[in-house]
Amino acid sequence: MSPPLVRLRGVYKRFGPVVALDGADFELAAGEIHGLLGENGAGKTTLMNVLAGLYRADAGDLEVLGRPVSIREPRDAVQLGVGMVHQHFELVGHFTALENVILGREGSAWLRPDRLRREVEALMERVGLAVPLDRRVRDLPVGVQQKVEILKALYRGARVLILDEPTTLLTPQEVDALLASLRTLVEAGVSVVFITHKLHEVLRSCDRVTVMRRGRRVVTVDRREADPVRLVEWMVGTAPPPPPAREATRPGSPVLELEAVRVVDERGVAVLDGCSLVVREGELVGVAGVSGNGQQALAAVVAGTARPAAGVLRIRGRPAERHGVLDRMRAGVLTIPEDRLRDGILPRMSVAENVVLGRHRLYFPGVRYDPETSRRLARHAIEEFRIVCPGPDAAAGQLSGGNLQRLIAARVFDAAREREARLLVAHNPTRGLDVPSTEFLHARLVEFCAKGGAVLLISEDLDELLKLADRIGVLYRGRVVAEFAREQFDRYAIGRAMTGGVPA
Amino acid sequence: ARPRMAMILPGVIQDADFNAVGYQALKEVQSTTGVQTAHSEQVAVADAERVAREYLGAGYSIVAFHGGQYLTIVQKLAPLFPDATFIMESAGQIPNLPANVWNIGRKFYEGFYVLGVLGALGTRSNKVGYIAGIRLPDFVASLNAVFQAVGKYNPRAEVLYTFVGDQNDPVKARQAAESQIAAGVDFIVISVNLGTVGVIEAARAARRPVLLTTFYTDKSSYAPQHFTTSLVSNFGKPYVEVVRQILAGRRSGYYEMRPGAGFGLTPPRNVPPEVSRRVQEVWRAVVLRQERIEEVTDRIVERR
Amino acid sequence: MSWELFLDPSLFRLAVAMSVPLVLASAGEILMERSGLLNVAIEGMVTLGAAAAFLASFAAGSTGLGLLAAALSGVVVAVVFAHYAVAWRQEQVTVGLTLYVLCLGLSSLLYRVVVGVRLTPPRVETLQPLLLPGVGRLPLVGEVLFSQHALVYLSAAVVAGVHLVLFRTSLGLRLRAAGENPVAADTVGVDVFRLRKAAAAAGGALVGLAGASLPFTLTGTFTEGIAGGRGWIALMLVIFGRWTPAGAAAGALLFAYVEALQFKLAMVSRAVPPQFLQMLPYAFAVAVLVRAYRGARAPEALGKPYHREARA
Amino acid sequence: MTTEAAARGRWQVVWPYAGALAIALVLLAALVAMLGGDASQALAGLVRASLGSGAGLGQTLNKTTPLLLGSLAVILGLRGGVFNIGVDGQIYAGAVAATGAAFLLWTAPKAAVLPVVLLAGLAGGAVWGSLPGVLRARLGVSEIFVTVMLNFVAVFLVEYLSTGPWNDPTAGEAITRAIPPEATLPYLWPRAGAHAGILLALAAAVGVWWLLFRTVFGYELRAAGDNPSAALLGGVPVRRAVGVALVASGGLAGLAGAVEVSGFHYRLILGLSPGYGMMAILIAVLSRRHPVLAVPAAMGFAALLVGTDSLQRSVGLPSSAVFVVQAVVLLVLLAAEGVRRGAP
Ligand SMILES: Nc1ncnc2c1ncn2[C@@H]1O[C@H](COP(=O)(O)OP(=O)(O)OP(=O)(O)O)[C@@H](O)[C@H]1O
Ligand SMILES: Nc1ncnc2c1ncn2[C@@H]1O[C@H](COP(=O)(O)OP(=O)(O)OP(=O)(O)O)[C@@H](O)[C@H]1O
Ligand SMILES: [Mg+2]
Ligand SMILES: [Mg+2]
Repeated sequence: MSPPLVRLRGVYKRFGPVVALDGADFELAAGEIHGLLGENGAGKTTLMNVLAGLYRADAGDLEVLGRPVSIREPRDAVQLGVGMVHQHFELVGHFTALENVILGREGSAWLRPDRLRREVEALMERVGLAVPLDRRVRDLPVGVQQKVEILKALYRGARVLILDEPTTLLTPQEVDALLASLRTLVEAGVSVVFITHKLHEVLRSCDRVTVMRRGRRVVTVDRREADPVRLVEWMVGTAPPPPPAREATRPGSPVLELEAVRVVDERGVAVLDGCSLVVREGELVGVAGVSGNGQQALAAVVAGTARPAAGVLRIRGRPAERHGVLDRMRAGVLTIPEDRLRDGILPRMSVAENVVLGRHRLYFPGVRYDPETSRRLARHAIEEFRIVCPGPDAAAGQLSGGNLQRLIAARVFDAAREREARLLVAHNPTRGLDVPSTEFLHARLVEFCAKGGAVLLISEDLDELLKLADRIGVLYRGRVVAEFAREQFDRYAIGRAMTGGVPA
Repeated sequence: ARPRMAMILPGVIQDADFNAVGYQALKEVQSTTGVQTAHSEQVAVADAERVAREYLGAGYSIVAFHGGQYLTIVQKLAPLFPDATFIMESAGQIPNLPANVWNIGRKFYEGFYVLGVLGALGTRSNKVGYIAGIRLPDFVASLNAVFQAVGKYNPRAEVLYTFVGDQNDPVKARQAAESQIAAGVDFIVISVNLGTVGVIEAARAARRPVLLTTFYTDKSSYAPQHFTTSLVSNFGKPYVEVVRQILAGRRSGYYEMRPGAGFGLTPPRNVPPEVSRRVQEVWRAVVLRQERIEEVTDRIVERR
Repeated sequence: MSWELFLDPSLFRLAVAMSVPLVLASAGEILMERSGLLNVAIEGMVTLGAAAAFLASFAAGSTGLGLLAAALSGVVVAVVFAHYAVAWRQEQVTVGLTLYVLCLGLSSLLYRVVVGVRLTPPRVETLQPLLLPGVGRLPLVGEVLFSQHALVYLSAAVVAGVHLVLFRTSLGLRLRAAGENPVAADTVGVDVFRLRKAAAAAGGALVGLAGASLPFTLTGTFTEGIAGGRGWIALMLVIFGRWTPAGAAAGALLFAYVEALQFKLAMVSRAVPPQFLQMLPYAFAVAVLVRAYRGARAPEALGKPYHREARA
Repeated sequence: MTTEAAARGRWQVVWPYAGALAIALVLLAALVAMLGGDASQALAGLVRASLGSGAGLGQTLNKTTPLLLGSLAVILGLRGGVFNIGVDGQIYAGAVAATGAAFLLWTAPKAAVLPVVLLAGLAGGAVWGSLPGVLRARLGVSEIFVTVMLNFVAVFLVEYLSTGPWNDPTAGEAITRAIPPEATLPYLWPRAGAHAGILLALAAAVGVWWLLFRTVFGYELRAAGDNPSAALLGGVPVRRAVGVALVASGGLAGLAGAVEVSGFHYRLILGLSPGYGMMAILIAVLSRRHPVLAVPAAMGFAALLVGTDSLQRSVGLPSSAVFVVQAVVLLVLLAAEGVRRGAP
């Protein structure tokens, strides 16, 4: 048997105390699409980053076509023909698509845009991917940005293309198109590593599958030997717990009402435009949509960090357009931000100081701030929410992603108990979380609704919405273009709405 | 024991300027009176009190401050150290000084009057420039004296002046000089210290000949074609006199430094001989107080 | 006061000459900032460049060596800065301020060590105006633009050169990518670390030359505080020019014009105390900056250390 | 964490400081030797001048006062996420306001004069900090640049006042008339010339510590400085907090100016702040932005300043050498920290 195209053996990598890879093995055969599965934190991305030269392994061997190689830098990987499309894309937003594709492989000291354009156009034709080369990347839809990323890798002559969760940001139609084009690439001689959480995608498109768990390979199997039940078992060890039963709710009075709300960002673009939405007591309303269709603005306008330029926004029946974050908090609005590192955490301050953020005025109504009170609350939160950390005085920035999210959850749900919070805005609350953490958070959301709270769940994970929501609104170009009640839930109908095809 | 004397100077002693002449004075005191001397240069006002205390603690009985900015320190320390004698400089006689303080008053304006006369007679464009740094009373008085001189000796001539805001910034001084030269000035009375080099460069780069005067030391070697004269300051004269008096037991007093008593004029160059002769006549008249010069320190009085 | 005062050709001539240190320093800073390095030490580097230029030419008697020494001093400081910022990922403003203080101290210390204690401050020959053949004698334009000293022409060439490198070469593309999104650059094999250090070195050389222009074109000597805030102004001009050398150069001319105007005004407006006129350029700079900030977009990774294994 | 690990952690913090100090001393000795002096004698003189004699210690305390207040001002800004490089200008603004108040208050009851003068200094500095504060809070304009520009403006303002309306004509320098005796700070240690300003500065250090770590405002300020967008979502009025940080920072620096006037110079004077603002930044970084640690750091810098000033006389070390030594100390510390962080 000929040696595999790429072989990774006994790769070991730790980040401070976290062992991300614990002797992981992986083989990629030439001309295959190889699915890489594993729950959050299993080490999929880390392993591929090692192959792509972005991370340096602490131990382990790399072989390409049977020959040992050393990849110390991304440059080495590029030279060996390894290209990686990262989960959150690594594009220069202010460069054009062309500039992004040719970056690092311009061919001459003086830029020769015309010649480079011809080369890239030829490549696009060959692999059947077309993007507008002169547009700024940040103005392109994510699906197109992804194509730019793939072109980038291919332009560098990648024989190995690693795609890290390429489908999370795409509509079902775009996913179909991507999977189809992967086949074309394989025929053109490229081998593909395909990281995903979605079993049906793996079963549909991959030749072989590797499942990882806790930094090691569990198994590599042929597609024919895999079925959903066994895959999940390999991934989590046991069968997944059943989803929480959502009782049919009797919605109460409206908590959040948006009528034709318009929000304009700093560039003058209307990111929300005529958005209308109602969330009632005891109701969990999901917002689906391809990211970049106004989700951030929606979260911001409800949380109070953005002001509507037009329209009506009522909270518990009272107009709240002019209100800031603090007023919203007083009215019982809670937020789980999309980007926890950017919007949720004070990294250099302690866990205790992070736990009280947002509630500090409640606990400390006067002038004095009492660190002992914060520590007490933090110890309580650490215990109840099983936050893994050295203690209340540890800097929050040292915590792992899941623990950060638990910290934020502790902050939010604890406050809910104490103040009878009315509305929770959660934006991608489980992104990057492992299964237990996700289940934990889902249970909390359900519990919150059961107590009469209203939840606005903005999520890019359609499965999550289908599982939890009473209603799903689809956000497209800054407005809710369609709403589905639970009994109308249909993956493809919702997906069509997400791409602008409003159902009849 | 022989008394020992220390001097505190605001800048470096090799500045060929205000601090250099202070240091020379100290050397002269040592060589003529035999008093042992020491000095501290580049002492910021914020450090001067400590430096003075160190000298006093080390047994120095005469402490001199080269400059008026140390006034507070003298007023503070003199009563605390009644056995020591302090010397300080100022623009004029300071009232109510403690009984162990000698005061040297510097009357620059009388000298600048003569520089103004040279400007009035030496300019061909009938535009005399005056470049100063900080708008100190000394320099205001000197500018007023230049106005008086030009008004009297060449009523058709005009005086253009600039305060650049810093005595030691040659870049700013050069910019000011360029502006003046562009406005037609061909004779500049310099009243900045290190800024002088900037004025020299402007004069060199000028398309028409530009004449310069300076003060404190003779700087004609810097730019032999441009310098005419310098109002040289010999602080040795007042300092030696004051130290002699202290040695004789007079612990306080006032010495006025003026043309003939500390200030001298180098023979004007680069001007017609009759101009040079005339200016030296005026100088002698000023020394003998035969020329009426008004001292105005608080405002600029322009007259034609 | 008449309009002629504001349009006096001598004013423009002086403004062009005085803009040289600003143009060179801001062009250098642009190179660094485009690569993602925010170097606030440039006021100190300009001072050190002035000292190095003066001392080298004083000791060796050659203006060329002086320019070389100034550029070299800028390179050394900038590379030290880059090492702290890139390899050790220290907060760039902190490192910049520390180096700023170091440069100020080092400048006077070197002066003292080399020149020693002497009675007259030594001077070096300044560059004399160089009439460009043909255009030099043109009325007005000739006087304002084409009969200046060599560094004026050099700084014009630097502006054009930096512009070309940044926007017309693959090196420039990579450099800008490093400043916008270092991960993106790194993953395609661009050596972000080396590129940032190289940008720092090249920019540092220009900042050093900016310092050299002070003794070589204006004063013929080195004095403490010779930079007089020009480094800080250059930092502002980078924003004003939206991180383009030509834009910053336009701002430099404007600032130098206001600076020169201040001295003109000082000769005619007797009523205003001179100190208030002296505040003018700085107040003007703040006012201009406030305007320039609207819609200005800094390189996205400016001032942020790049760490490959840091979680995004 | 085990106690053993805690102890190791503490040593890891301490050794770079010890190393930096050692390097500073070696550097100083080398400079002295280069200038032809006797290094050991010079270093002994340094210690004697700064700490080993009454007058030296007194003056070290006097120097500590503006450095400590200035570094507290920087720390307050840094904790709120802003770089206040305008401490020098704010010191001058505070000195102007204090001097003005002292001149205007000649009819006031004597006991009220000093407090009002000090408060005026605080207010003057705060006003000077408010322009960058407002520009930063409202328009997002970089405070680094605005504060530096205002340093220049402040110096010209002082020059105007000290040579113009408030000038003392007899001195012939850029100094104002003396303030009345009741506006002056009492001596703490008359023989050594140490004034009571150091007590104010120490109180300010404790006050800043209390403000930062024991008040809700301080909590919000630190949150805003640590991560503005998270703080904003947590209900912290970030822009206001950051603006207020600059104003308060200016106020502390202004107090330093007032103390220099009423405790040391008894007048407004050009050159009142020989670069205290820059040293304050270095001290703030050295003390890891902690107001209590700023006390020993400021004191150490003051001793170094006073001590090296004596070297100027004994071996001709120029005053600028102090800057070099201080900056090198900091660079060594930053390098030690950087090396520990390891490779990219
Ligand atoms: N740069 C980093 N710094 C610190 N820890 C990291 C870093 N990258 C990954 N980790 C940790 O390493 C472990 C493996 O993470 P990795 O991202 O490889 O998981 P994954 O399988 O890709 O998960 P997901 O499905 O969420 O993308 C996790 O515990 C993660 O927190
Ligand atoms: N010297 C001290 N005296 C009293 N309390 C202190 C002292 N030092 C630290 N603390 C306490 O420790 C807590 C954290 O302070 P610390 O100085 O460690 O700040 P930090 O947030 O860790 O700063 P950094 O950003 O440098 O990590 C504060 O709540 C404070 O009350
Ligand atoms: Mg991953
Ligand atoms: Mg902490």
